[in-house]
Amino acid sequence: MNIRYFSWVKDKIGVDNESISMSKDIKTVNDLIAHLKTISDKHNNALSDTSIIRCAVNMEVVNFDKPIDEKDEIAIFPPMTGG
Amino acid sequence: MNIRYFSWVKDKIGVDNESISMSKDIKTVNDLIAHLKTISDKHNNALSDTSIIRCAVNMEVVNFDKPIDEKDEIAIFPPMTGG
Amino acid sequence: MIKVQKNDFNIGHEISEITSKNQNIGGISTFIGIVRGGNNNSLNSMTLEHYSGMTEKMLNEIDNEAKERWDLIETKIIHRYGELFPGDQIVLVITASEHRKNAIESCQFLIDWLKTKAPFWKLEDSTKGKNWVEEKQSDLDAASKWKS
Amino acid sequence: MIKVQKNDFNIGHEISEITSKNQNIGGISTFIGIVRGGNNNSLNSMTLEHYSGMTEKMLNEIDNEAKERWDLIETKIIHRYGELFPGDQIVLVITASEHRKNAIESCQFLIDWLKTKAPFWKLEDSTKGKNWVEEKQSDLDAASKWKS
Repeated sequence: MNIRYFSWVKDKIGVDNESISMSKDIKTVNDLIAHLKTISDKHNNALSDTSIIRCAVNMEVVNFDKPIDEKDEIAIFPPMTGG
Repeated sequence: MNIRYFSWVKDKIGVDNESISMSKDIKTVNDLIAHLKTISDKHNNALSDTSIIRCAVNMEVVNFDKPIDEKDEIAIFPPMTGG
Repeated sequence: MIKVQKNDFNIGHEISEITSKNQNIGGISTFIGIVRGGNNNSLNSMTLEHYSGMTEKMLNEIDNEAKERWDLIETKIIHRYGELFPGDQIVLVITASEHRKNAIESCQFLIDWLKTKAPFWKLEDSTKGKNWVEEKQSDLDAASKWKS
Repeated sequence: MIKVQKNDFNIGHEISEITSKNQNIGGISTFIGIVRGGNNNSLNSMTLEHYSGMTEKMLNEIDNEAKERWDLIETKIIHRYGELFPGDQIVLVITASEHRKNAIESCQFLIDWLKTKAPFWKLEDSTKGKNWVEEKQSDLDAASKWKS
Protein backbone atom coordinates (compact mmCIF):
# COMPACT_ATOMS: atom_id res chain seq x y z
CA MET A 1 0.00 0.00 0.00
CA ASN A 2 1.42 3.36 -1.03
CA ILE A 3 1.00 6.33 1.29
CA ARG A 4 1.65 9.95 0.41
CA TYR A 5 2.60 12.62 2.92
CA PHE A 6 2.28 16.39 2.61
CA SER A 7 3.40 19.53 4.42
CA TRP A 8 4.99 19.06 7.86
CA VAL A 9 3.85 15.42 8.03
CA LYS A 10 6.14 14.85 5.05
CA ASP A 11 8.93 16.95 6.63
CA LYS A 12 8.73 15.11 9.94
CA ILE A 13 8.61 11.64 8.43
CA GLY A 14 11.29 12.60 5.93
CA VAL A 15 9.78 11.16 2.75
CA ASP A 16 6.88 12.26 0.56
CA ASN A 17 5.63 8.73 0.01
CA GLU A 18 6.37 5.18 1.08
CA SER A 19 5.05 1.68 0.59
CA ILE A 20 4.04 -0.50 3.47
CA SER A 21 2.97 -4.09 3.28
CA MET A 22 -0.66 -4.57 4.25
CA SER A 23 -1.53 -6.89 7.06
CA LYS A 24 -4.86 -8.28 8.13
CA ASP A 25 -4.78 -6.00 11.17
CA ILE A 26 -5.04 -2.86 9.06
CA LYS A 27 -8.73 -2.50 8.37
CA THR A 28 -9.27 1.24 8.86
CA VAL A 29 -7.38 4.53 8.73
CA ASN A 30 -7.08 4.31 12.51
CA ASP A 31 -5.37 0.94 12.19
CA LEU A 32 -3.06 2.29 9.52
CA ILE A 33 -1.97 5.26 11.62
CA ALA A 34 -1.41 3.03 14.65
CA HIS A 35 0.76 0.82 12.46
CA LEU A 36 2.71 3.72 10.92
CA LYS A 37 3.56 5.05 14.40
CA THR A 38 5.42 1.79 15.10
CA ILE A 39 7.69 2.15 12.08
CA SER A 40 10.06 4.77 13.51
CA ASP A 41 10.37 7.61 16.02
CA LYS A 42 9.91 10.03 13.14
CA HIS A 43 6.61 8.45 12.20
CA ASN A 44 5.52 8.36 15.82
CA ASN A 45 6.41 12.02 16.27
CA ALA A 46 4.71 13.15 13.04
CA LEU A 47 1.47 11.31 13.79
CA SER A 48 1.31 11.71 17.57
CA ASP A 49 -1.46 14.34 17.63
CA THR A 50 -4.24 13.02 15.42
CA SER A 51 -6.35 16.14 16.03
CA ILE A 52 -4.12 17.91 13.51
CA ILE A 53 -3.83 14.99 11.10
CA ARG A 54 -6.13 14.51 8.12
CA CYS A 55 -6.37 11.50 5.85
CA ALA A 56 -7.61 11.25 2.29
CA VAL A 57 -8.63 7.92 0.80
CA ASN A 58 -8.86 8.05 -2.97
CA MET A 59 -8.55 11.86 -2.82
CA GLU A 60 -11.42 12.31 -0.40
CA VAL A 61 -10.96 13.39 3.21
CA VAL A 62 -12.37 10.67 5.46
CA ASN A 63 -13.04 9.91 9.10
CA PHE A 64 -10.45 7.66 10.71
CA ASP A 65 -12.89 4.79 11.04
CA LYS A 66 -13.01 4.57 7.23
CA PRO A 67 -12.28 1.04 6.00
CA ILE A 68 -9.31 0.82 3.61
CA ASP A 69 -7.76 -1.81 1.42
CA GLU A 70 -4.61 -2.27 -0.63
CA LYS A 71 -5.98 -0.68 -3.80
CA ASP A 72 -6.80 2.63 -2.10
CA GLU A 73 -4.73 5.77 -2.62
CA ILE A 74 -3.93 7.01 0.86
CA ALA A 75 -2.60 10.46 1.80
CA ILE A 76 -1.85 11.87 5.24
CA PHE A 77 -1.42 15.58 5.88
CA PRO A 78 -2.19 18.47 8.26
CA PRO A 79 -5.36 20.59 7.97
CA MET A 80 -5.51 22.27 4.57
CA THR A 81 -4.78 25.96 4.14
CA GLY A 82 -5.79 26.91 0.62
CA GLY A 83 -7.18 30.12 -0.79
CA MET B 1 -35.53 79.38 -6.36
CA ASN B 2 -34.14 76.98 -8.95
CA ILE B 3 -35.44 73.44 -9.09
CA ARG B 4 -33.90 70.54 -11.00
CA TYR B 5 -35.84 67.54 -12.26
CA PHE B 6 -34.52 64.11 -13.21
CA SER B 7 -35.71 60.94 -14.91
CA TRP B 8 -39.46 60.65 -15.57
CA VAL B 9 -40.22 63.65 -13.32
CA LYS B 10 -38.22 65.69 -15.84
CA ASP B 11 -39.95 63.95 -18.79
CA LYS B 12 -43.43 64.53 -17.39
CA ILE B 13 -42.85 68.18 -16.45
CA GLY B 14 -41.03 68.74 -19.74
CA VAL B 15 -38.03 70.71 -18.48
CA ASP B 16 -34.91 69.69 -16.57
CA ASN B 17 -34.95 72.77 -14.38
CA GLU B 18 -37.02 75.86 -13.73
CA SER B 19 -37.06 78.90 -11.48
CA ILE B 20 -40.00 79.73 -9.31
CA SER B 21 -40.39 82.81 -7.17
CA MET B 22 -40.41 82.02 -3.49
CA SER B 23 -43.36 83.05 -1.38
CA LYS B 24 -43.76 83.13 2.37
CA ASP B 25 -46.06 80.12 2.13
CA ILE B 26 -43.26 77.84 0.95
CA LYS B 27 -41.49 76.83 4.13
CA THR B 28 -40.88 73.12 3.54
CA VAL B 29 -40.47 70.62 0.71
CA ASN B 30 -44.12 69.69 1.23
CA ASP B 31 -45.14 73.30 0.66
CA LEU B 32 -42.96 73.50 -2.45
CA ILE B 33 -44.44 70.35 -3.99
CA ALA B 34 -47.99 71.58 -3.24
CA HIS B 35 -47.10 74.84 -4.97
CA LEU B 36 -45.49 73.14 -7.98
CA LYS B 37 -48.63 71.05 -8.54
CA THR B 38 -50.63 74.28 -9.09
CA ILE B 39 -48.34 75.46 -11.91
CA SER B 40 -49.68 73.18 -14.66
CA ASP B 41 -51.39 69.88 -15.35
CA LYS B 42 -48.00 68.45 -16.25
CA HIS B 43 -46.60 69.39 -12.85
CA ASN B 44 -49.67 68.04 -11.12
CA ASN B 45 -49.41 64.77 -13.01
CA ALA B 46 -45.67 64.35 -12.42
CA LEU B 47 -45.93 65.00 -8.69
CA SER B 48 -49.28 63.37 -7.94
CA ASP B 49 -47.92 60.26 -6.17
CA THR B 50 -45.42 61.51 -3.61
CA SER B 51 -44.64 57.93 -2.53
CA ILE B 52 -42.48 57.66 -5.65
CA ILE B 53 -41.03 61.18 -5.46
CA ARG B 54 -37.74 61.99 -3.75
CA CYS B 55 -36.34 65.43 -3.02
CA ALA B 56 -32.74 66.47 -2.47
CA VAL B 57 -31.91 69.75 -0.75
CA ASN B 58 -28.31 70.78 -1.31
CA MET B 59 -27.59 67.34 -2.75
CA GLU B 60 -28.92 65.44 0.22
CA VAL B 61 -32.15 63.39 0.14
CA VAL B 62 -34.50 64.83 2.77
CA ASN B 63 -37.89 64.19 4.34
CA PHE B 64 -40.67 66.36 2.94
CA ASP B 65 -41.01 68.31 6.20
CA LYS B 66 -37.50 69.66 5.64
CA PRO B 67 -37.44 73.50 5.84
CA ILE B 68 -36.10 75.17 2.70
CA ASP B 69 -35.14 78.66 1.68
CA GLU B 70 -34.25 80.51 -1.47
CA LYS B 71 -30.50 79.73 -1.35
CA ASP B 72 -31.04 75.97 -1.30
CA GLU B 73 -30.35 73.77 -4.32
CA ILE B 74 -33.49 71.70 -4.82
CA ALA B 75 -33.89 68.59 -6.95
CA ILE B 76 -36.93 66.39 -7.44
CA PHE B 77 -36.72 62.90 -8.88
CA PRO B 78 -37.98 59.30 -8.64
CA PRO B 79 -36.30 56.68 -6.44
CA MET B 80 -32.69 56.20 -7.49
CA THR B 81 -31.58 53.13 -9.42
CA GLY B 82 -27.80 53.16 -9.45
CA GLY B 83 -25.29 50.35 -9.46
CA MET C 1 -11.52 56.72 -4.32
CA ILE C 2 -14.44 57.39 -6.63
CA LYS C 3 -14.83 58.19 -10.31
CA VAL C 4 -17.99 59.15 -12.21
CA GLN C 5 -17.29 58.89 -15.90
CA LYS C 6 -18.69 58.30 -19.39
CA ASN C 7 -15.75 56.11 -20.40
CA ASP C 8 -15.33 52.42 -19.86
CA PHE C 9 -12.94 51.07 -17.25
CA ASN C 10 -10.41 48.26 -17.13
CA ILE C 11 -10.54 46.16 -13.98
CA GLY C 12 -6.95 44.92 -14.34
CA HIS C 13 -5.63 48.45 -14.58
CA GLU C 14 -7.72 49.64 -11.63
CA ILE C 15 -6.56 46.76 -9.43
CA SER C 16 -2.90 47.29 -10.40
CA GLU C 17 -3.16 50.92 -9.35
CA ILE C 18 -4.17 49.73 -5.89
CA THR C 19 -1.75 46.82 -5.49
CA SER C 20 1.27 48.79 -6.77
CA LYS C 21 0.84 51.31 -3.95
CA ASN C 22 0.01 48.96 -1.07
CA GLN C 23 2.23 46.10 0.10
CA ASN C 24 0.05 44.63 2.79
CA ILE C 25 -3.06 43.60 0.84
CA GLY C 26 -4.18 40.00 1.43
CA GLY C 27 -7.53 40.07 -0.33
CA ILE C 28 -9.29 42.05 -3.02
CA SER C 29 -13.01 41.83 -3.69
CA THR C 30 -14.59 43.31 -6.76
CA PHE C 31 -18.01 43.63 -8.27
CA ILE C 32 -18.79 44.60 -11.85
CA GLY C 33 -22.31 45.52 -12.93
CA ILE C 34 -23.07 44.87 -16.59
CA VAL C 35 -25.93 45.83 -18.93
CA ARG C 36 -27.78 42.55 -19.44
CA GLY C 37 -28.63 41.65 -23.01
CA GLY C 38 -29.01 38.58 -25.17
CA ASN C 39 -31.46 35.70 -24.82
CA ASN C 40 -35.05 36.93 -25.02
CA ASN C 41 -33.95 40.37 -23.96
CA SER C 42 -35.13 43.06 -26.33
CA LEU C 43 -32.93 45.81 -24.91
CA ASN C 44 -31.26 48.11 -27.41
CA SER C 45 -29.56 50.43 -24.96
CA MET C 46 -29.64 51.75 -21.42
CA THR C 47 -29.01 55.43 -20.73
CA LEU C 48 -27.83 56.35 -17.26
CA GLU C 49 -28.81 59.84 -16.20
CA HIS C 50 -27.27 61.17 -13.03
CA TYR C 51 -27.28 64.24 -10.83
CA SER C 52 -23.78 65.55 -11.40
CA GLY C 53 -22.33 66.90 -8.20
CA MET C 54 -24.67 64.97 -5.94
CA THR C 55 -23.40 61.70 -7.43
CA GLU C 56 -19.82 62.47 -6.46
CA LYS C 57 -20.97 63.65 -3.02
CA MET C 58 -23.01 60.49 -2.34
CA LEU C 59 -20.33 58.15 -3.66
CA ASN C 60 -17.70 59.80 -1.48
CA GLU C 61 -19.97 59.51 1.56
CA ILE C 62 -20.65 55.81 0.92
CA ASP C 63 -16.96 55.20 0.27
CA ASN C 64 -16.00 56.89 3.55
CA GLU C 65 -18.65 54.99 5.45
CA ALA C 66 -17.22 51.69 4.17
CA LYS C 67 -13.76 52.72 5.38
CA GLU C 68 -15.17 53.57 8.80
CA ARG C 69 -17.08 50.30 9.16
CA TRP C 70 -14.37 47.93 7.89
CA ASP C 71 -10.60 47.82 8.15
CA LEU C 72 -9.76 48.54 4.50
CA ILE C 73 -6.50 49.39 2.79
CA GLU C 74 -8.11 50.88 -0.31
CA THR C 75 -11.48 51.19 -2.03
CA LYS C 76 -12.51 52.27 -5.50
CA ILE C 77 -15.93 52.97 -6.98
CA ILE C 78 -16.24 53.72 -10.69
CA HIS C 79 -19.73 54.47 -11.98
CA ARG C 80 -20.46 55.24 -15.61
CA TYR C 81 -23.22 57.41 -17.06
CA GLY C 82 -24.55 58.04 -20.56
CA GLU C 83 -25.74 55.58 -23.18
CA LEU C 84 -24.62 52.00 -22.66
CA PHE C 85 -25.33 48.83 -24.60
CA PRO C 86 -25.87 45.18 -23.67
CA GLY C 87 -22.61 43.75 -22.36
CA ASP C 88 -21.23 47.16 -21.38
CA GLN C 89 -19.81 47.61 -17.90
CA ILE C 90 -21.81 50.01 -15.69
CA VAL C 91 -20.13 50.03 -12.31
CA LEU C 92 -17.00 48.72 -10.63
CA VAL C 93 -16.45 48.34 -6.90
CA ILE C 94 -13.05 47.28 -5.55
CA THR C 95 -12.20 46.78 -1.90
CA ALA C 96 -8.78 45.72 -0.63
CA SER C 97 -7.90 44.63 2.89
CA GLU C 98 -5.40 42.60 4.87
CA HIS C 99 -7.96 39.92 5.72
CA ARG C 100 -10.56 38.79 3.23
CA LYS C 101 -13.64 39.23 5.42
CA ASN C 102 -13.35 43.03 5.39
CA ALA C 103 -12.91 43.22 1.62
CA ILE C 104 -15.79 40.82 0.92
CA GLU C 105 -18.31 42.42 3.27
CA SER C 106 -17.54 46.02 2.34
CA CYS C 107 -17.73 45.25 -1.39
CA GLN C 108 -21.22 43.84 -0.90
CA PHE C 109 -22.17 46.83 1.28
CA LEU C 110 -21.04 49.30 -1.38
CA ILE C 111 -22.89 47.71 -4.28
CA ASP C 112 -26.05 47.30 -2.17
CA TRP C 113 -25.97 50.99 -1.27
CA LEU C 114 -25.23 52.19 -4.79
CA LYS C 115 -28.41 50.47 -5.99
CA THR C 116 -30.67 52.68 -3.86
CA LYS C 117 -28.59 55.68 -2.75
CA ALA C 118 -26.60 56.81 -5.79
CA PRO C 119 -28.52 59.41 -7.83
CA PHE C 120 -28.65 57.51 -11.10
CA TRP C 121 -31.71 56.70 -13.16
CA LYS C 122 -31.75 54.10 -15.93
CA LEU C 123 -33.71 54.63 -19.13
CA GLU C 124 -34.14 51.39 -21.04
CA ASP C 125 -34.69 51.55 -24.77
CA SER C 126 -36.10 48.25 -25.95
CA THR C 127 -38.36 46.95 -28.68
CA LYS C 128 -41.19 47.80 -26.25
CA GLY C 129 -40.17 51.49 -26.24
CA LYS C 130 -38.43 53.65 -23.66
CA ASN C 131 -38.94 52.95 -20.01
CA TRP C 132 -37.38 54.24 -16.79
CA VAL C 133 -36.26 51.36 -14.58
CA GLU C 134 -38.19 51.25 -11.31
CA GLU C 135 -36.78 50.80 -7.85
CA LYS C 136 -36.78 47.12 -6.80
CA GLN C 137 -37.99 45.96 -3.40
CA SER C 138 -35.16 43.41 -3.36
CA ASP C 139 -32.64 46.25 -3.68
CA LEU C 140 -34.27 48.16 -0.82
CA ASP C 141 -34.15 45.01 1.31
CA ALA C 142 -30.49 44.44 0.46
CA ALA C 143 -29.59 48.03 1.40
CA SER C 144 -31.62 48.01 4.60
CA LYS C 145 -29.73 45.06 6.07
CA TRP C 146 -26.63 47.31 6.29
CA LYS C 147 -28.35 50.00 8.38
CA SER C 148 -26.12 50.67 11.34
CA MET D 1 -14.19 26.03 -14.64
CA ILE D 2 -11.07 25.43 -12.58
CA LYS D 3 -7.35 25.77 -13.18
CA VAL D 4 -4.47 24.73 -10.92
CA GLN D 5 -1.29 26.30 -12.19
CA LYS D 6 2.17 27.60 -11.37
CA ASN D 7 1.77 30.66 -13.59
CA ASP D 8 0.25 33.99 -12.69
CA PHE D 9 -3.20 34.97 -13.98
CA ASN D 10 -4.70 38.14 -15.40
CA ILE D 11 -8.11 39.00 -14.01
CA GLY D 12 -9.08 41.17 -17.00
CA HIS D 13 -8.34 38.34 -19.40
CA GLU D 14 -10.20 35.78 -17.29
CA ILE D 15 -13.29 38.01 -17.02
CA SER D 16 -13.25 38.74 -20.77
CA GLU D 17 -13.26 35.02 -21.49
CA ILE D 18 -16.49 34.76 -19.51
CA THR D 19 -18.26 37.89 -20.76
CA SER D 20 -17.41 37.26 -24.42
CA LYS D 21 -19.29 33.95 -24.30
CA ASN D 22 -22.32 34.96 -22.24
CA GLN D 23 -24.73 37.75 -23.17
CA ASN D 24 -26.98 37.70 -20.13
CA ILE D 25 -24.58 38.48 -17.31
CA GLY D 26 -25.71 41.30 -15.01
CA GLY D 27 -23.14 40.99 -12.25
CA ILE D 28 -19.64 39.58 -11.76
CA SER D 29 -18.06 39.07 -8.36
CA THR D 30 -14.40 38.32 -7.96
CA PHE D 31 -11.98 37.66 -5.17
CA ILE D 32 -8.20 37.72 -5.45
CA GLY D 33 -6.01 36.34 -2.69
CA ILE D 34 -2.56 37.91 -2.47
CA VAL D 35 0.66 37.06 -0.57
CA ARG D 36 0.83 39.75 2.10
CA GLY D 37 4.14 41.52 2.49
CA GLY D 38 5.46 44.91 3.43
CA ASN D 39 5.09 46.81 6.71
CA ASN D 40 6.61 44.85 9.59
CA ASN D 41 6.18 41.64 7.66
CA SER D 42 9.38 39.66 7.43
CA LEU D 43 8.14 37.26 4.78
CA ASN D 44 10.57 36.35 2.02
CA SER D 45 8.39 33.88 0.17
CA MET D 46 5.48 31.53 0.49
CA THR D 47 5.56 28.11 -1.14
CA LEU D 48 2.25 26.44 -1.86
CA GLU D 49 2.41 22.67 -1.86
CA HIS D 50 -0.62 20.82 -3.13
CA TYR D 51 -1.91 17.32 -3.68
CA SER D 52 -2.03 17.18 -7.45
CA GLY D 53 -5.09 15.30 -8.62
CA MET D 54 -7.00 15.75 -5.39
CA THR D 55 -6.78 19.53 -5.80
CA GLU D 56 -8.48 19.40 -9.19
CA LYS D 57 -11.05 16.95 -7.83
CA MET D 58 -11.90 19.12 -4.81
CA LEU D 59 -12.01 22.34 -6.81
CA ASN D 60 -14.35 20.78 -9.34
CA GLU D 61 -16.59 19.50 -6.56
CA ILE D 62 -16.74 22.92 -4.88
CA ASP D 63 -17.32 24.61 -8.22
CA ASN D 64 -20.20 22.26 -9.02
CA GLU D 65 -21.70 22.73 -5.59
CA ALA D 66 -21.74 26.52 -6.11
CA LYS D 67 -23.55 26.04 -9.42
CA GLU D 68 -26.13 23.83 -7.72
CA ARG D 69 -26.76 26.21 -4.85
CA TRP D 70 -26.93 29.46 -6.84
CA ASP D 71 -28.23 30.42 -10.26
CA LEU D 72 -24.91 31.13 -11.95
CA ILE D 73 -24.00 31.71 -15.57
CA GLU D 74 -20.30 30.94 -15.15
CA THR D 75 -17.70 30.38 -12.46
CA LYS D 76 -13.93 30.23 -12.51
CA ILE D 77 -11.43 29.22 -9.85
CA ILE D 78 -7.72 29.62 -10.51
CA HIS D 79 -5.37 28.49 -7.76
CA ARG D 80 -1.59 28.78 -8.03
CA TYR D 81 1.04 26.55 -6.45
CA GLY D 82 4.80 26.77 -6.09
CA GLU D 83 6.98 29.56 -4.69
CA LEU D 84 5.28 32.94 -4.48
CA PHE D 85 6.49 36.28 -3.18
CA PRO D 86 4.88 39.19 -1.33
CA GLY D 87 2.40 40.89 -3.64
CA ASP D 88 1.95 37.80 -5.82
CA GLN D 89 -1.54 36.62 -6.61
CA ILE D 90 -2.45 33.24 -5.11
CA VAL D 91 -6.04 32.57 -6.03
CA LEU D 92 -8.80 34.01 -8.20
CA VAL D 93 -12.51 33.30 -7.88
CA ILE D 94 -14.97 34.67 -10.43
CA THR D 95 -18.72 34.17 -10.36
CA ALA D 96 -21.10 35.60 -12.95
CA SER D 97 -24.88 35.70 -12.74
CA GLU D 98 -27.92 37.52 -14.05
CA HIS D 99 -28.67 39.08 -10.66
CA ARG D 100 -25.92 40.27 -8.37
CA LYS D 101 -26.99 38.40 -5.22
CA ASN D 102 -26.11 35.01 -6.70
CA ALA D 103 -22.68 36.14 -7.88
CA ILE D 104 -21.83 37.84 -4.58
CA GLU D 105 -22.91 35.00 -2.30
CA SER D 106 -21.37 32.21 -4.35
CA CYS D 107 -18.04 34.05 -4.64
CA GLN D 108 -17.88 34.31 -0.85
CA PHE D 109 -18.90 30.65 -0.51
CA LEU D 110 -16.13 29.52 -2.86
CA ILE D 111 -13.32 31.43 -1.20
CA ASP D 112 -14.50 30.35 2.28
CA TRP D 113 -14.44 26.71 1.19
CA LEU D 114 -11.08 26.92 -0.55
CA LYS D 115 -9.51 28.08 2.72
CA THR D 116 -10.31 24.83 4.52
CA LYS D 117 -11.17 22.25 1.83
CA ALA D 118 -8.63 22.67 -0.96
CA PRO D 119 -5.56 20.45 -0.41
CA PHE D 120 -2.95 23.21 -0.30
CA TRP D 121 -0.39 23.85 2.41
CA LYS D 122 1.53 27.10 2.74
CA LEU D 123 5.18 27.14 3.78
CA GLU D 124 6.26 30.61 4.85
CA ASP D 125 9.93 31.51 4.59
CA SER D 126 10.58 34.56 6.75
CA THR D 127 13.44 36.05 8.76
CA LYS D 128 12.16 33.78 11.57
CA GLY D 129 12.80 30.68 9.43
CA LYS D 130 10.46 28.31 7.62
CA ASN D 131 7.03 27.65 9.00
CA TRP D 132 3.93 25.83 7.77
CA VAL D 133 0.85 28.05 8.06
CA GLU D 134 -1.66 26.65 10.52
CA GLU D 135 -5.38 26.30 10.01
CA LYS D 136 -7.26 29.33 11.40
CA GLN D 137 -10.37 29.01 13.53
CA SER D 138 -11.84 32.05 11.73
CA ASP D 139 -11.53 30.16 8.43
CA LEU D 140 -13.27 27.11 9.89
CA ASP D 141 -16.06 29.35 11.19
CA ALA D 142 -16.44 31.04 7.80
CA ALA D 143 -16.66 27.68 6.01
CA SER D 144 -19.08 26.17 8.52
CA LYS D 145 -21.70 28.86 7.97
CA TRP D 146 -22.21 27.51 4.42
CA LYS D 147 -23.00 23.95 5.56
CA SER D 148 -26.18 22.94 3.83
